Amino acid sequence: MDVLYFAWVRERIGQPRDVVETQAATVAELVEELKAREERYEAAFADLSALRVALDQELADFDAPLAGVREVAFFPPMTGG
Amino acid sequence: MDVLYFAWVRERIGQPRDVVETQAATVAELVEELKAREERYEAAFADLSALRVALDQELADFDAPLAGVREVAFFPPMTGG
Amino acid sequence: MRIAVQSAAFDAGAELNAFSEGHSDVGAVVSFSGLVRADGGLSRLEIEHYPGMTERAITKIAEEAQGRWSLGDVLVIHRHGPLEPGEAIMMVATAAPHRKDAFEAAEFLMDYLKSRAPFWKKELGPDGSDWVAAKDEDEAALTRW
Amino acid sequence: MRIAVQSAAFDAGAELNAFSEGHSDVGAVVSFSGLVRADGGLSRLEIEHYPGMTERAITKIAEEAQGRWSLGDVLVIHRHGPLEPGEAIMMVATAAPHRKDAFEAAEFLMDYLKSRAPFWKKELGPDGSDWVAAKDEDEAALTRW
Repeated sequence: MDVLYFAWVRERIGQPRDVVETQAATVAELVEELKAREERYEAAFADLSALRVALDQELADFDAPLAGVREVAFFPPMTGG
Repeated sequence: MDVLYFAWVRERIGQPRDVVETQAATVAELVEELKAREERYEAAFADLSALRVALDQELADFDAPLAGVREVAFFPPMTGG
Repeated sequence: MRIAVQSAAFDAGAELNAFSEGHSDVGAVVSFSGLVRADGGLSRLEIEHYPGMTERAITKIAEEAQGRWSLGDVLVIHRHGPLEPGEAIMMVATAAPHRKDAFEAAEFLMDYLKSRAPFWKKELGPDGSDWVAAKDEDEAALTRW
Repeated sequence: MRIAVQSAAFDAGAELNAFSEGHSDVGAVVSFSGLVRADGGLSRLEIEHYPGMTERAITKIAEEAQGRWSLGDVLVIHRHGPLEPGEAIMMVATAAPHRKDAFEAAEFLMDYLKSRAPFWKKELGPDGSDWVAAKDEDEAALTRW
């Protein structure tokens, strides 16, 4: 599964993507696995209310299931326009 | 006093303006004087709800006083934009 | 604030660029252009106006908008005389620090220009010519403000 | 419908004219341009985006607008990468038979692009750089629709 990071999430983690093998059933479970990896991941995911997630390029919730998902992206609230 | 006509009011009356000497106290009184002139004026002023009036280039009501007014204009509701 | 009442055609895109370039302290620019529709067999539009009152009425409307919203600038161009299908009849543009102000002020300007600036449209088509009737909805739009 | 996500600068006026000329069956064209403000000592803006999702999200928003309002056409251009003060970040344009539809659809597009299209702005100024924080009012603006 591809895990992508954008904006300050990317900067805190220090790289734009990971390729992850996971049995996590939901986004929230994936986040717990990532936080356990290293301190920089824990820092990036410290406050989930400041983050958004997309599954296969569609916005989703943190309790959304990961079954069949190929690309997960984490990023701060958008500021386009 | 200059009396100006625009759009179909001008077309019905057949001219863009009159110079009028009047003792009319209000717009409504002036309208009565004009209607008494000729049939084309009566036709133009038949339905006051379809007309608007400006006094010295400011929109006004038909019961507005004419004291001090130099230019009266009659026209249909505006359709700009 | 620039207000132009003119018979000459204008280039809406060039006007938009000139308006935007003059205001780099604002973040939001909204424009509205009204075009002569080419449908319904319309062959020409003629716009009559009330010289003198026109500029005065538009200035008053633009000043009202500047009082109600936080605006960097306002542009109003309105043509009179004969117009061909596809041509721009008029445009308004607003520049503001915030998009909500720019949008609302532009809509306000349009609603007031429609019903309170002394312009009258006459349509010339295959069946002759006729003055465009004012729409109840245009008068009703003013109650919003 | 035209959607462009690009790093290259664009000419908002030329885009507006091209968009208007292609739709002479409509009477109303509304445009919004977002500009990099030149105030506050800002020296540059950098916009990051999520390639692939960006086009998908904007297309979805534009289709939603076309379903809600009677529109002749929709244009969305959004840049990414480095931008200088005064440059246009993005523009939307809507063409419609009636001005109310054109205005509302343009505002809807802007409100959704702000908070639902995957762009992130970073400001570079005299004190370094920082990501622009999302505003509560931008999220709140969505509840209108």
